[in-house]
Amino acid sequence: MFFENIDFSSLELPPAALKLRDEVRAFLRQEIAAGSFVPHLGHAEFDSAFTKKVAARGWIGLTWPKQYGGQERSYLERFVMTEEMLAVAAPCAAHWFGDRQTGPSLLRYGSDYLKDKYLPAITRGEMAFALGMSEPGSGSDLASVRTRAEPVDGGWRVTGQKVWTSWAHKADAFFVLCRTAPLTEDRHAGLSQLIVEIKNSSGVTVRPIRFMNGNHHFNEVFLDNVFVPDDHVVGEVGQGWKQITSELALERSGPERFMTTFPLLVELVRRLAKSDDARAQEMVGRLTARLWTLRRMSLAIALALDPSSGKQGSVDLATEAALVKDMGTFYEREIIDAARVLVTVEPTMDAADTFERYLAECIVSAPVSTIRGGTTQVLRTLIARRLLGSLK
Amino acid sequence: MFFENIDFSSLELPPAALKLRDEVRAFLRQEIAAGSFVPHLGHAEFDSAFTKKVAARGWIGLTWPKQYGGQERSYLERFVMTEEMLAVAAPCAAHWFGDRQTGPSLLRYGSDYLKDKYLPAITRGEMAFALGMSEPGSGSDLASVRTRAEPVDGGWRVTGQKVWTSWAHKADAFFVLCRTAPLTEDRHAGLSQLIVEIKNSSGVTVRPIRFMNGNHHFNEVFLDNVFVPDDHVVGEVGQGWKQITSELALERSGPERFMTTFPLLVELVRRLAKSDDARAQEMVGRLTARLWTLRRMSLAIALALDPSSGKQGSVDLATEAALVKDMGTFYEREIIDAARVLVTVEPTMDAADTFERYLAECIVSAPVSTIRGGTTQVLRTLIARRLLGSLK
Amino acid sequence: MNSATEIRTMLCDAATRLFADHVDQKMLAAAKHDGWSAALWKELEQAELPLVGVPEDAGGAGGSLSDAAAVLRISARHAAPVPLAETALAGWLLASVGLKVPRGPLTIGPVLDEKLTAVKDGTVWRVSGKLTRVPFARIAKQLVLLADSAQGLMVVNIDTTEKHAECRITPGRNLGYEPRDEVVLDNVAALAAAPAAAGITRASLQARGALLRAVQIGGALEQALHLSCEYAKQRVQFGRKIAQFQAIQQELARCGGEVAAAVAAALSAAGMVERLTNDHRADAVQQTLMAAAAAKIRAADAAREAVAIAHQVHGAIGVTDEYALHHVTLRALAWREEFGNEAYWSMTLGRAMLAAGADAYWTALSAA
Amino acid sequence: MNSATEIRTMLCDAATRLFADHVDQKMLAAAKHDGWSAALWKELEQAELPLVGVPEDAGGAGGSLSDAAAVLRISARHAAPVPLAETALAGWLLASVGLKVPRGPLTIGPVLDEKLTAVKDGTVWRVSGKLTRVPFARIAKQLVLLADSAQGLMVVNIDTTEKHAECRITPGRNLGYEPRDEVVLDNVAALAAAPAAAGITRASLQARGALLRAVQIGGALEQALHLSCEYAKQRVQFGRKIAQFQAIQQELARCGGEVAAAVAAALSAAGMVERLTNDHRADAVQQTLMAAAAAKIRAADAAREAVAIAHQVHGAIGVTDEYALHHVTLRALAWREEFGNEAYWSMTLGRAMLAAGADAYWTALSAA
Repeated sequence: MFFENIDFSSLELPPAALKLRDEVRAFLRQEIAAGSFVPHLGHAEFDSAFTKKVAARGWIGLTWPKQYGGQERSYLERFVMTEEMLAVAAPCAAHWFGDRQTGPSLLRYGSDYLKDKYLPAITRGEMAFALGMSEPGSGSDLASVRTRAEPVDGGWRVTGQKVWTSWAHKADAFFVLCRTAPLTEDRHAGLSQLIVEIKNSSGVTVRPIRFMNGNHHFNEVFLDNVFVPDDHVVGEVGQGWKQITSELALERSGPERFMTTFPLLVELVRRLAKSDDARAQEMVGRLTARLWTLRRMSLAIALALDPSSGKQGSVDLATEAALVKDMGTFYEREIIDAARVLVTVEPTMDAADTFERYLAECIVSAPVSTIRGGTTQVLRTLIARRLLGSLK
Repeated sequence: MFFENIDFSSLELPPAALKLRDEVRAFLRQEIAAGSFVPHLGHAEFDSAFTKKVAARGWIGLTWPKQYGGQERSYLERFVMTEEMLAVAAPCAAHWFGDRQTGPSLLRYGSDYLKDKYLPAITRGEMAFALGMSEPGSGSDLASVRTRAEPVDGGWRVTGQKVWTSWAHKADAFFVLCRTAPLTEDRHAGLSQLIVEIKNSSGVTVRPIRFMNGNHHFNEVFLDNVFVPDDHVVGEVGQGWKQITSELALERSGPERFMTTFPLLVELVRRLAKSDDARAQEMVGRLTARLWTLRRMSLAIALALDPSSGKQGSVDLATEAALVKDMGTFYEREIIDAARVLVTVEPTMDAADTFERYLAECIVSAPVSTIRGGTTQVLRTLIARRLLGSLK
Repeated sequence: MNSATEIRTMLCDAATRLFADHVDQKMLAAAKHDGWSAALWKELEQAELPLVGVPEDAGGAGGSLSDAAAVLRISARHAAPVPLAETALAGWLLASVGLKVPRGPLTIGPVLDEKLTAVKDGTVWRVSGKLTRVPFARIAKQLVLLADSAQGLMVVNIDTTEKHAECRITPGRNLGYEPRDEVVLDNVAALAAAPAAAGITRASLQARGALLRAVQIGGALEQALHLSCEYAKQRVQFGRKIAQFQAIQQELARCGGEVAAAVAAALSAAGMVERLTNDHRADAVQQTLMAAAAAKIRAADAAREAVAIAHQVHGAIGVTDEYALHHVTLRALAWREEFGNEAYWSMTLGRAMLAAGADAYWTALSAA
Repeated sequence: MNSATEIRTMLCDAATRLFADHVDQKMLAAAKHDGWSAALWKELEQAELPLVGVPEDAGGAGGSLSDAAAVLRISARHAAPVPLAETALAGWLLASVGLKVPRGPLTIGPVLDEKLTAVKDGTVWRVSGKLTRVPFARIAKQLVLLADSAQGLMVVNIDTTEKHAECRITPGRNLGYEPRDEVVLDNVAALAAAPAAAGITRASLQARGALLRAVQIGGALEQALHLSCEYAKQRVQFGRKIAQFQAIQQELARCGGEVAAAVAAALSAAGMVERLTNDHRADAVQQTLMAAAAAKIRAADAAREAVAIAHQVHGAIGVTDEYALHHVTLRALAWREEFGNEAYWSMTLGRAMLAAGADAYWTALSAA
């Protein structure tokens, strides 16, 4: 019914991935010991210096072709890299979108020009990308975007407004989903993806949307008649919908879907270590079992997506990815609930104690997790479609 | 938003109810000590001897007018009676439907003839009623019933099939919801309620529908050209829909909606009493708090429904009743989950230990609770309508 | 309708009008930095709302604990940035020992498992100790405290308007931006002191605090539900109002149930605690514990579910600092933890019920 | 595709055909009284399915634990009334000490925290003790047991076909109508006995039993989900197929997630346990514990949710003894409790993870 043709019993990380894990772990241990970053939960931090160090080790674009600065390593290695970074809440925002979304999109749909221009810059940690998908009122319904690109000589003039654009105030460029043709019956037609260089284009204004705790990571981005040359269209004009939906599906199942509150679990274990509270034992056991399971499912998808698995393209795991994301979101909350209930504290954002601070950060940012990457409702509708087939 | 005009702060049981509680408790203690019944959870047992004893004390039709054998006591006294019976899983099926549904319906809609004929018989514990609502394929959609009543000289000829009729094989009569006029655009028009005397009518066949554990309480009832005299129509011909929906609403919020697994909780407390398991303390505290709250809500509805409250008719608590039912159903399951997790046993239906037997009975009958009295989906749609108003 | 009900209704109408007229987004934004709104407090005092529930002979406005709860529920709907609950608790403590309840914002302590000592020094009592997470300490005119002394537990009050060096307040806050301060007292002279009355203990302060936080959670969640329904009715996605999606309806219905339960538990508990307030028999103590615990447990559980649903329905807009939702949701989440969270109260209540035993279980539950 | 995968695929196809051809409602109804289906067992033996996973040199059909799990999953989808899991466990115990695995249904013990003793009496070993809840004891041809002796833990097998007076079996059953019998042994002569091999302990029997029950739960839930989807697609209410209601879709999606997780956990764990089966280092032991515990915990949690949803979607029809659903749901619910329920395994796993400490937590979780 789900995971057809996936052999869970033989799911193992190859030696190369285990070796990489040791390297990444050693690197992170060293960075933490040196105090190069203070982990914060809830929203990945933007830290160009950290990104440069990661890039220097060849760890951005890990699966990409060598000609673009990649390492041609497996998806399982990328999986390991991702989970190691998440396990310590490393500040990856400056390369996250480039590594996870921009890069793969360009490799799949981008022209040689775009690949040459951007991929090496991303792998060197020199260019940070952001995503311009949501608009005021669009929410889960991305097909309703109203940002317009009008054809002009040599390119397009783009006008509109994007919202919830994480780190647009620090990013160098962003992918803009927009209408390149008027709205017709087929709402999904006439959408395209363009690359707008935020810092180098005139007509781009970035304004903060403050999070409810005052933090600034979201932005509104206003595009006022911004010129985008033809060669900055990603893939074919009018094929934007197809491009983003395939990206969305693939990006739903990674460890980032169930590990953003993981460091809180580790601190919880630290707090509870000496407790003989039966509740603590049961809860830690349960949380471990659920995480273990989510991780196996996520790993299975990563493995099947890997070109070397021989399964890429032969299995469609978009629904399974949605399952992992849906369950992962709830799992992240279970950690928060367990922590609250097992350790009686009044958590605060400025607590000196790491556990208490993590707990506060997780509580305050929890509402975001059901928004990011598709709401519960949308994910479940997708899953139900697989189960029930067409109902007409 | 909910419970407008209800003053929870002054919710108290009057002295008469407290006195009645003592009497009922003493009676039940005595019956249990004498071994007159063995409590079973999951489906109330049919025990005519027990019903006669209850009737002898004047405890059936407690709120009804004295002229029909009632006691003209308050709804809060009825509330207390109900919860005391549920607290020990007393075998009330032989008077339950007569007391809770047939009687109130007749008092509201029945002719003097029907009231005289049936109400005193019910209060004496001499006649047991069943409910003929569901039909094959009707489920939550009661308006879809297809049992037909054709007008004939002096009455109606009824043909059709009812299902899930609890205890029809022991009951004397049942309310039959049927079509007295052909189906039109308005699906709710043309429905009527008739009383069919199961044992005295020709053309009635009762066949068991065995529950998955082999027990027999559900039945199919086939009606083949059964003659029902005109004076056995309840209320007006064609008004059946209005009658049953008002009944449904009122019958949703009683203690039977959240107390059917309560005796398991008591046995759980007995098992855990000497445990210093922190899980046990937390779970019992939580279950107590939730039950305490449900009971206050249920009590508030009972009080508002009481004629003496001066609120009857002035407040519509149908949505609140649905809320209590919806939350009550989940609460009943929480007890089962807690019992399973806190006491490691393999429960069996024939266990000598009461806790283990109750647990098995509750697990096996749990699926029925979301079916009885409106499914979760239907209840929530009703609640949402109150919250969101008309969306047109 | 009886006259107490009529008075309650008038009180609620007045409170609703006052909060609606004076609390707005600008005030709430400013209170994030200032810790409260002095202007709003002035309005409340003019309407005598902070003294509702405090006996008239103690300088209060009279009325019951349930009247105070009714006002508090409304204030929480508006996320009113004022120490109403704290002033009510302080007034209760002061009145219980026959001390006058002054005007102005008050607060209480300790709220955690901390101890103060009071020592008699001639005619004055001097108080020492360290308290953390004291609500609105830096704003309160008086701290009303429970302190241990050679004569047993004392109710003492301390003036914080004249800044003695011996009373150091370090500001902190909860997740809802309300002041939760550290207070270090080093032999501070009390304005007054009196041996705690029967039934006044650290535990009863905590229980009453938990009860009032439950009331506040109820009010905050009502507002979260209201905002969610309004949003769902106007927000369009995939060509339809999101209120028309059955999935959204089912979630809102679940949210409605949680909110109704929180409110029912908190208000019921307020009534019961009040009725039993001077009854110190074991049964009454158990009923009081059950009521306060049930209210806090149920409200805290409801906060988890209802806040999650409210934010889910709202999507991204709900988490921005410009939109109203977070004022009530963050407060509700913070209030869960204060005066004991649901785990604390569940364990306390569970221990008591287990100790009483299976045969007493139903008797206790059905006693009122 | 590698050849192991191809063999697994063929095996699954054969098993699916066999169960589909032979298991029907009539067989399941009869098995409620008979405890099993001897006819089905005969078919399975002909296809050599009960010996999958048992090494060929022990008389088995070869193949891995994962192959056995694959067959078991399919048998559970059909609620096949045969002791396949028990025979696999017995075969594993016998093979581990080099004893031949006979044809015929087998079972194992103890499954609870009970102890047997084995005493050498000349050349024979005699076994005594009382066991409860032994699966299919009254049907099994041999009981394969772990018993304590002066030489340590022994694997012993007992012939139950010739009814010795010293071996009394009292029938019982679980919620799914499967035999769970009491066995009282009073100096019963064992057919054979051998000191338990390294890694064979009561704990490892329980872990492997839990793992196989998790696999069975996974299969049973797959069928419950399948029946629910089929039912939702044909059942009409309020003028529409209930599958068209978004509320039903959302519940079925949630059910799907639970089922997928149960299956993923169980099959992953089977592979991992097999890979580590002869590795007795502390790390490997921890990984094995984690795998078996995770499988049982996740499957049991899934059973609770998925069974509730399946029955809710079905409504009244689902709880009748004529409809197929209850054969899988009652079994899934009963299997949750066997070889340790989710609370037992959570506490066991939790204790181990807490003892290892925070700094080892991620290392352990990410080891494989």
